[in-house]
Amino acid sequence: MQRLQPQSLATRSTASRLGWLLALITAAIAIPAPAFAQQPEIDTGTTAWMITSTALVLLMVPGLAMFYGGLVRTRNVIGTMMHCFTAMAIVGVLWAVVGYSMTFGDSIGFVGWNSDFFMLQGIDETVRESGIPEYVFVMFQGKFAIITPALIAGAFAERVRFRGYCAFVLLWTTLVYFPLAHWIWGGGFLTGRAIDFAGGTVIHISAGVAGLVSALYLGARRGYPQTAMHPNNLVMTLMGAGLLWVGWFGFNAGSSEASGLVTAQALTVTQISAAAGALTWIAIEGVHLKKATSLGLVSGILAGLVAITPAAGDVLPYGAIVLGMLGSIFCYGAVLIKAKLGYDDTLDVFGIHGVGGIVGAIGLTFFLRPSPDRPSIGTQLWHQVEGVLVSIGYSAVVTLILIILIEKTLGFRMPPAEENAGMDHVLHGEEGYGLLNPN
Amino acid sequence: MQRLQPQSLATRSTASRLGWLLALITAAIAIPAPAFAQQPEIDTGTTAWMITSTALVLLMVPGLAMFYGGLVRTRNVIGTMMHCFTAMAIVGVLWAVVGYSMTFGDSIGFVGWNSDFFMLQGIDETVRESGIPEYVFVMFQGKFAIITPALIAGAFAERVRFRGYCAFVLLWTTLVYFPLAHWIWGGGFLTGRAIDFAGGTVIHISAGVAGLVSALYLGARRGYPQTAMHPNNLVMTLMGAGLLWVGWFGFNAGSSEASGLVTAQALTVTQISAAAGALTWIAIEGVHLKKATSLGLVSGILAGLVAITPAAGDVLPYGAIVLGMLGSIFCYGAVLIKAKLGYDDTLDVFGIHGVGGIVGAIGLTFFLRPSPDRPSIGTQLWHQVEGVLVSIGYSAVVTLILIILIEKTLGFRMPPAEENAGMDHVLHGEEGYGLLNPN
Amino acid sequence: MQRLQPQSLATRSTASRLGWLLALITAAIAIPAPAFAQQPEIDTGTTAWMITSTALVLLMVPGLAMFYGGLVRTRNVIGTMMHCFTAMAIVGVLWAVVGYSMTFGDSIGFVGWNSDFFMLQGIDETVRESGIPEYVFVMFQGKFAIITPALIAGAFAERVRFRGYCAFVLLWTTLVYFPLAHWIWGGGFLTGRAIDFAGGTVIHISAGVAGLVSALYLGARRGYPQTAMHPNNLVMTLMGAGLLWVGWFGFNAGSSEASGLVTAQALTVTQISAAAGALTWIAIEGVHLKKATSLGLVSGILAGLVAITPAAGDVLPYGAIVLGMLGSIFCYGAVLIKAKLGYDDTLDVFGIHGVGGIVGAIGLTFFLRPSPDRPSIGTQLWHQVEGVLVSIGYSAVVTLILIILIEKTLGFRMPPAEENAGMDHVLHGEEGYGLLNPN
Amino acid sequence: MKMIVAIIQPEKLEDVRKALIDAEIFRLTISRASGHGKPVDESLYRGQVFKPNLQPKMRIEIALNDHFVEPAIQAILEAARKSDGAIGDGKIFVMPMEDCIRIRTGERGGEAI
Amino acid sequence: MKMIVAIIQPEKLEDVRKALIDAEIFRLTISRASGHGKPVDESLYRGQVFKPNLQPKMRIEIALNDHFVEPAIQAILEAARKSDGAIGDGKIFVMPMEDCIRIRTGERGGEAI
Amino acid sequence: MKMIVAIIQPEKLEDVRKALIDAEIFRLTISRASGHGKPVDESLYRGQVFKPNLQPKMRIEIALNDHFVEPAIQAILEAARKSDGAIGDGKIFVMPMEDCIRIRTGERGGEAI
Ligand SMILES: Nc1ncnc2c1ncn2[C@@H]1O[C@H](COP(=O)(O)OP(=O)(O)O)[C@@H](O)[C@H]1O
Ligand SMILES: Nc1ncnc2c1ncn2[C@@H]1O[C@H](COP(=O)(O)OP(=O)(O)O)[C@@H](O)[C@H]1O
Ligand SMILES: Nc1ncnc2c1ncn2[C@@H]1O[C@H](COP(=O)(O)OP(=O)(O)O)[C@@H](O)[C@H]1O
Repeated sequence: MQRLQPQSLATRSTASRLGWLLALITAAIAIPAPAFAQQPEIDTGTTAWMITSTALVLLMVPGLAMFYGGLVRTRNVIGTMMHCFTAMAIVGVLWAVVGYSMTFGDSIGFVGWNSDFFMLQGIDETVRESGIPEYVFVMFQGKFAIITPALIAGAFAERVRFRGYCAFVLLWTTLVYFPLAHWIWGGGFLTGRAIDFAGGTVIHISAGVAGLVSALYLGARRGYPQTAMHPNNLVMTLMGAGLLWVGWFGFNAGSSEASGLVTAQALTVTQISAAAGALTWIAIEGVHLKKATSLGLVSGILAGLVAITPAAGDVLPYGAIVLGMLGSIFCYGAVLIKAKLGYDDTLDVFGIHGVGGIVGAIGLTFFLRPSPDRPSIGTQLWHQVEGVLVSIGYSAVVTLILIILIEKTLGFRMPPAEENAGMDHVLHGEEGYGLLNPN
Repeated sequence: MQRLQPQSLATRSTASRLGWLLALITAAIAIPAPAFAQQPEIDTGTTAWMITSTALVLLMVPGLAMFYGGLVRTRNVIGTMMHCFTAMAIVGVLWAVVGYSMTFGDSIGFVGWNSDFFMLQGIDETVRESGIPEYVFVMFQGKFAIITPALIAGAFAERVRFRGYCAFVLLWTTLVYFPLAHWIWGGGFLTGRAIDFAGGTVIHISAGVAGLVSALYLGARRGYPQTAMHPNNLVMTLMGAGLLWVGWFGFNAGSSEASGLVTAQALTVTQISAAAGALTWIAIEGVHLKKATSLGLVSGILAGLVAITPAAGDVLPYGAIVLGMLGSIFCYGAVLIKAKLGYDDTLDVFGIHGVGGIVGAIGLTFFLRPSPDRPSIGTQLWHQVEGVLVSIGYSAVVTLILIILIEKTLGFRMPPAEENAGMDHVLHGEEGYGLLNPN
Repeated sequence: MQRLQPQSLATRSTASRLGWLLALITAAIAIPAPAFAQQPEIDTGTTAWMITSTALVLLMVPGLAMFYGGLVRTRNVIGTMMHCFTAMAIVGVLWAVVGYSMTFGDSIGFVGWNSDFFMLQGIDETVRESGIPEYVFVMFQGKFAIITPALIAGAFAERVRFRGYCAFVLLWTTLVYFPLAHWIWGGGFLTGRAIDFAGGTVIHISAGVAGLVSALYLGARRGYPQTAMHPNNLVMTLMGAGLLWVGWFGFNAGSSEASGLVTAQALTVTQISAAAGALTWIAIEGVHLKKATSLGLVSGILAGLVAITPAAGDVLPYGAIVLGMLGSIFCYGAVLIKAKLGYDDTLDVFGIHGVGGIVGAIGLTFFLRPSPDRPSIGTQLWHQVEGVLVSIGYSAVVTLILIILIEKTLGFRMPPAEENAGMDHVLHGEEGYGLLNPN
Repeated sequence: MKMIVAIIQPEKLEDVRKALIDAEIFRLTISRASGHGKPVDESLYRGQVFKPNLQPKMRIEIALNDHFVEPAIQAILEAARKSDGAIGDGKIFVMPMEDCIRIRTGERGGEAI
Repeated sequence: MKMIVAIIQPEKLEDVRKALIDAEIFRLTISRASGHGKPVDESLYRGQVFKPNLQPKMRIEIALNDHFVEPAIQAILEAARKSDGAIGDGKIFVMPMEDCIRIRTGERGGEAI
Repeated sequence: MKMIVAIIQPEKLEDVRKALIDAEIFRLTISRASGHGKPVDESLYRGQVFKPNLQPKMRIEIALNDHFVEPAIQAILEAARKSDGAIGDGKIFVMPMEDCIRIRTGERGGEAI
């Protein structure tokens, strides 16, 4: 119930205010108000913020496309951006058809199911406890389901077939994301144990691990690491990072499912942790390399944002500073180690999202806002570790099976000649920057 | 009154809640509450969402500039983006001075007029039924007036003079958009007949048809279709498409003029239709061309978004899937036919907005949310067709007159040598990408 | 108290409605309601809009990075964008640690201080009068502190060291921005005298003057003005301008700290002034140069936005048109004069923000919404001039001291060879557009 | 065999290409370049007129057998010149070439052009 | 001394570079160019297939002492050819060169290559 | 007539241009290129230092009458060399040229340079 706590907390004021008024009035003048008993009233303010959050999280998809797209080689820029946009198309439909039902339906063991949620046909006028139409919650959550596979795509950027990728998105979302989200948020066996405010475990760790596994299985890009592979457009990567930061406000503050105190708390620590992460990364670089890079700065932003994600509703500002710093320190280390180990997680999905997510999910235990009904620090730590391990284990195993399956049937990895020619030309018949040639 | 229905529907809960409370209280303790009779209370939540919507629709202007700008040749990128930004400047002022009055003023036949609305001087503290300050409604609607002529610009991209374009925007908005919007939304003779939730008829069909007419009259770009004219920056087109999708949430969900159920319904079907449109387009391409393109994916997004626009408040999710699919199928066909017919609607304004708008406006009849006070399906279909035909006929005729007028006086089409040299150099004395030359 | 007026004004309706209801009920049935006395209730609608505003103002940071980044030479694009992003990192942390306390703490003379605000440790559950959690106000105001030093960076673009810049941001924000904001908004000696709705004085004038002083002290770029220094990416500048316009809605309308009438008024005049500024600038260019440029159009947008910023809550639409026009006229003149005088305020920080801010701060006196408790026009004019002079004087003196200090210790200006090689290569070891080279 | 390098105005590229095709010269290589010559072109930046030091040009490279050289030059001359000949119209350079190899087949010499 | 200019498919750039290094040719200059030849490549735009007039190519420039010319040509030939030789594979041009100067040291001639 | 091609460090472009103007050489054509030579430059990517295979260079092309060749070479040599001569400083190539045509007027030969 972790996921649901903040909402009830935050909407208490509104709900209780109205409820109290009603109680009073009803008591005083004894007129029955049957309509009010059936369904919560809509809170226009909460609804406004949650729709806005939904739009902000959607903004992360082009943001991520720009962030990732700028980092690959010129010949793969379209293909890489397509990965993000395609996730939006496939999961956009999938979520409405079965995803919401599998994630937030009544638990039927492995996943959830609720026939009212199939095709969203039974919730046309449903209002949630928090005062928002259920549709809004569906759309907000749907954006998370979209962004998660899009994140993974960074790990095997520049070397996979489009067909294979489409199949991967479809299967991975259905078989990894929906169950995991169900277990932790939707009423499954981890709900109410591990704190995962906005998806550190469900989204970042699971995506990071899936990225690592696929990068290992599919192998490095041709020529890696001998040939230096320069970002084609760091400028676009910076723009994308900017949009990601903005969108993350929706991601984290929207996860309160409210427009109140918890929302504000999540907003605040998100901002602070991102800034602290950015500062830390360029400080490390300043010492280590004698130069601060822009890619470092934005990597630090991401590390900070990822680390605070599971914690956003539950830590205080000083905790956000520490988590942001730790996020950057560990992610910096992870990226260096990758270079040592020599595997090719192209855009450091594991190094940033996996590691940052783990740092956040476990680290948050030590910075929790004091609260009477918290379990002991030891218990909480165990719950956190449990959540992390389940996410790592489940994501790793199923991802591996899926990748092997797709590689053996449809084909996932591009053949060498095609990889050399680039995804844009071979897979999409397009060119990212026509401006490079007279036209 | 179609336009006004959703709002009253959506704000019913809030309005009725307060009304009911007041009624009770008043009845019980018999204190008069005269202040409440004068002007509706502000609903901060609805206001929050409507302002946000306004910002989101504004975001569509740079989004469109990027989308269009990326698709033309390098020499015209600035000129094409200028078309969008100039519409923002001209109509931004025009709307405040006379536009709102002509559209939403009391019907004086052809258009509306209300001297209080002239220069917005009499609505400084007015609050609408829906609980939002009238200013917010003015601004939200103003963004629609801005985006419509900007859409048209895609049809004659790469070949018109700036002076002529400025005159066109001014005249077209005044003589086509304001009357049409008045007829369908503002109290004119079509209000309450055709369903046009967020502007399928008023915006997309009228712009699409205007685009078609001007492309036909002004003629093809030099060298079209023999010379292939490559997009200069597909990467930017993808970014723009991302912003358009995000902005469209404001466009459609904001058209509910509420922050409640209808808003959520509009949001949901918008998201689903866009995803379905995208999927459909790349599926067709996969079959037809054996490759899925990124331009196809984003064209599908747009087709889905356009098709759902008139329907957003009135269809169910499964209808959104079907409309998104139909949008893509018909638009794909329209674009192919254009190539056959050989006219040069440069960025397929008619092919996407015109055709998508017609598919949506007519198609929605078959997917309407059941409701007791709907007319029969036949009647509704007739109303829809009527709206579409009026929009097509009126826009076509007046656009043609305007284009001819401008071409004969100020000059609209660029002379051949200038067209070859490109708009950026000739009209604006600028260059889009200084980075191409050592600087 | 100027800053606080709009909020109380705008939330009056909500507050009074509830208060009135409560009073009635309490009177009627005589049940004490002690909980309501302690802390204002959260208004979910206002909170929703203020969080959204915060996100919109944050969007201005990448927007500014794009705007500025596109205008410099290719070799400095990363370094210039880094200036904006680094401000976000440094001030993001600084504000949470001491900034909010120094700005909005109880006045202790020169600045404010409140130990509860240090590290934001004592406001975890505080709700402000306006019905928003204090955290939200903190974050909203923090974005202003971030954007101000980022604006200045345009004046010395293309020629400063990163170390020096980091020190400058840290010191300038602490020693110029926090005190100034405290004096005008936070309870200091100018609070309640000069009208500065959203930061014309505090932000734009102080940044513009700081830019001028540093440009003069640091000297022109090598080769200026003989060598023409072309924008590397006007296309990106246009995108950035689009995001700035959208973000400015948060900047101005959010400064109402409400979601009501004042918010709507600020939104409306912001939109109108931006459009009027844009139109005016291209009209002047059309007459003066016979061509309208895209850089002119977006400069006009900015001039209009800057000019309306101090006035946004207090002028009527016709005033917005006039202020937008004046903004563009004066800024156009200022930019021309700069060229005559020959100093190198690279991106016209003084010409646009300084001059536009002064035009707005003084000009607004003549377009104020009539109101009974306004001082006479003469008195108000004096207050405005006073505010402007304090801002100019204080910013100029302290900036000069800081620049000299940094130049003599860490070094601020890049040495000639490094300047030639470009910031991207020398300071950051990166390249903005890898796509220019085969990769 | 000769190698012709022509520097032309970008806006004349299409005309030149057509003219060359009419002269039965089908193969060429184009790249963007920047010219530094007599500055006459104008560029605008916030209310000021600049004469940029470097102006965008197209660089065309054509390898030709000897008897195609004059037709090529004529074709370019006619197509690339502004109505009345303007500064910035460009230059044609003719250089000797010793060999030419077609990668596809390995053919060499005049055959391979 | 000769100047070799090779126009190749962009996707072959890495292979060609490796082949040249194997032939002990370490220094070269590369730039983007656009080729106009027999159009065979395809490009897609909203449901339509285009044969673009201009196709992206890489232009490699190598200054060589005479006895390196043949090895260089062979290296390029082998590395740049698609499995079975396809239109668009490119060309190699060989031009005479009279002098070469290394800026760093001022050395001239064969030494400086 | 000669054709000089100089490959220089991008950051030296302005100095070289000035030096050439001082030597009364006003016309030249510039393009971006990428050099492959001894890798010494460094580039950073997420905490790692790379020696990029290809480094950005500027390619300057100057057609000259014979007696301008030496002054041009000297001018470039001096302006393009880093204080003490560093790897990557670049090269100058001198090639024979047979003809030059000014498009504007149709003039040919030394006149047209
Ligand atoms: N001698 C030269 N060497 C290299 N490039 C040249 C030379 N002369 C002209 N060009 C190129 O041709 C372009 C156009 O030259 P143009 O101004 O027409 O020459 P002119 O002034 O001799 O008529 C120049 O911008 C430059 O790029
Ligand atoms: N004669 C030529 N002059 C200049 N460039 C040439 C010439 N022939 C070929 N090229 C360049 O080489 C590229 C590939 O040529 P290709 O199509 O392989 O030639 P072919 O058809 O003779 O086999 C062309 O796109 C063009 O850029
Ligand atoms: N023989 C050559 N052929 C083509 N380009 C060359 C040659 N030698 C050098 N260059 C170009 O000049 C650039 C700088 O060369 P540089 O490293 O200074 O040469 P060196 O190591 O001989 O001093 C290289 O990156 C390359 O672009």
